[in-house]
Amino acid sequence: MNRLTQLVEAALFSADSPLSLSELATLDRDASRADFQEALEELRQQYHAAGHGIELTELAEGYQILTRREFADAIAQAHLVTRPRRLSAAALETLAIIAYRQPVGRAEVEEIRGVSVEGVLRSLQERGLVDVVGRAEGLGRPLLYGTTTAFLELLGLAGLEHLPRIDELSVALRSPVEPGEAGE
Amino acid sequence: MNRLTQLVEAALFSADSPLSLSELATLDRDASRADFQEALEELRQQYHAAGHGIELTELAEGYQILTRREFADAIAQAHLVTRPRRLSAAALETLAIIAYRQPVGRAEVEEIRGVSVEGVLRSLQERGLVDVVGRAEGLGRPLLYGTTTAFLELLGLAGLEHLPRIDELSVALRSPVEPGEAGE
Amino acid sequence: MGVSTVIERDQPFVVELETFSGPLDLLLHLIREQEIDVADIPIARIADQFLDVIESLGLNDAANYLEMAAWLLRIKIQMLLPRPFDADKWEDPRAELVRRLLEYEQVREVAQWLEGQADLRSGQFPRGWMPEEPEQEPPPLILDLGQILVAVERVLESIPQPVLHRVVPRPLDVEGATRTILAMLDTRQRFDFTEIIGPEPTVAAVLSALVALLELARVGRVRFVQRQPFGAVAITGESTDATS
Repeated sequence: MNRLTQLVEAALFSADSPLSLSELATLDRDASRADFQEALEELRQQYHAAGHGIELTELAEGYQILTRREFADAIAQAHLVTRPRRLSAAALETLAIIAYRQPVGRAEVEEIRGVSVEGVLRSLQERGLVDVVGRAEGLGRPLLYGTTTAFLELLGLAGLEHLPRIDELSVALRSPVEPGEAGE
Repeated sequence: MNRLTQLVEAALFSADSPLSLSELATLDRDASRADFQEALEELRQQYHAAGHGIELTELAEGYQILTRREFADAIAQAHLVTRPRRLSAAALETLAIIAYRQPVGRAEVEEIRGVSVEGVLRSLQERGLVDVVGRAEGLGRPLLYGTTTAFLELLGLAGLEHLPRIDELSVALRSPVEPGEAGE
Repeated sequence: MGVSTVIERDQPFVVELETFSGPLDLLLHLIREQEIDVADIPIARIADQFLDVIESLGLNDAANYLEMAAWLLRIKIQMLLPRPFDADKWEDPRAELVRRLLEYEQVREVAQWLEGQADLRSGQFPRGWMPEEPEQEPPPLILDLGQILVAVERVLESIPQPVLHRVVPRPLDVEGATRTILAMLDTRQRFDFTEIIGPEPTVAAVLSALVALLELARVGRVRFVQRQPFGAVAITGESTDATS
């Protein structure tokens, strides 16, 4: 492994959340983005080729080293780490709507789910999975919500574009971006 | 790397403290202490031979994977640890309440936010945004909090009186001091 | 068609309802349970079944369910109305319900996908031990006034009804009542209790005034004068030479 790869590995080890390419770039001003991409690739292959228990993962618009899935049970059973608690159905549905409709106001989420989402929304905010991203025009200028990078981290997604496309779902309906299309 | 070595690596990586040999032993009941020692040795050599940025270290309390010392400076100098942080939604809300209600006790903040704010309050204090400004009269003489000059500086405000008056917002902050107003 | 289970009256629906995340979820459950085509819902039957469930529901979360029940009943009635001769002009009253159910199904599908992803991800652990950050300047903080204001509004949004509807006895404003009485004493020798509390007083105002009066009488600042049994009680200042 060359020095840049070692440095990238050490940096990813020291960070408590995924590091983006531009954050990694501050490690060495003389190295180009391509150099960093090469280093990341070398690291990924090194872990893979030597058969490590950890792997390089691309998520939340950045890179992070994670343990391989197959060791999860053994590690959890030894009580070395606890798995995060699961989200409730209400939280998942609310997240689903926000993920696809963002930026979206509370009223729209409630209209789709048919229930008040005040409490759920607050707890999603507390967990850092959604946040206020702006305000709508119009009466009362309601707050608009969107998903955060913590949401991407929780799901292990590299970016929002990795959410399933609406037309891939088995129940096809109106596109979230253009509600005006509905029922045409 | 054999499976036990992978498992040891994943466990050492994900544990939040060094693991002793007997803690590692809970990972696999069928493996002997000698097996684990062998796995640790394989891991150490693997990191060394492939020239990784990390190494296996034996401390008094057990084993841990650490970044190699020679990269410490580069990582510290990179903007990884100094990347600007945003306050969480919870911290912002707590800060907002303190800004507008100061001097204010923790109990009142918690009553408004509906959750415990102990941790949030501590981190706001550590960041120098709020501080203890006095004690209330009454039972237990609870600590009262207020915002600091650092808070004003961050916002570019000359003084607290330059905070926008709440009635300029679309909703007026209900004063808790005049309970007669409620429920009318 | 498996017309079974959940819909029988003697079943503990309340327990079951805990497992539904809302009225649409419950409705979809009834529909799936009976393998009904979403596009052609036998609305009368489904509405009745839905009502049965609501009937045995605790009132906690019922508002949203009741709203749905009312809607179902309205559709049921609309379906009973005679249709116009021109069939093309007839708009199926169920259309909006179907649209919302389909939309909700889509949400559920995505929610399930998200759950699966989160499960997969939770099988991978990040590094558990984090080195202490080197001693140096704390990281710069991003904070602006806009964020504070948005947070204020979020706080305001989060405290609406619970505060307004909380049944808390209003604290008595004895000090305020005392000030009022003393101010009145400054200008007048004698006045009625009703003058202190004004027209249409609240219970808290009456009690506050009463406590204030008793306290003032105790320290000798006022006296009470009652001319006849059950007559109006007049309040006079201590300096006045009055009967008691």
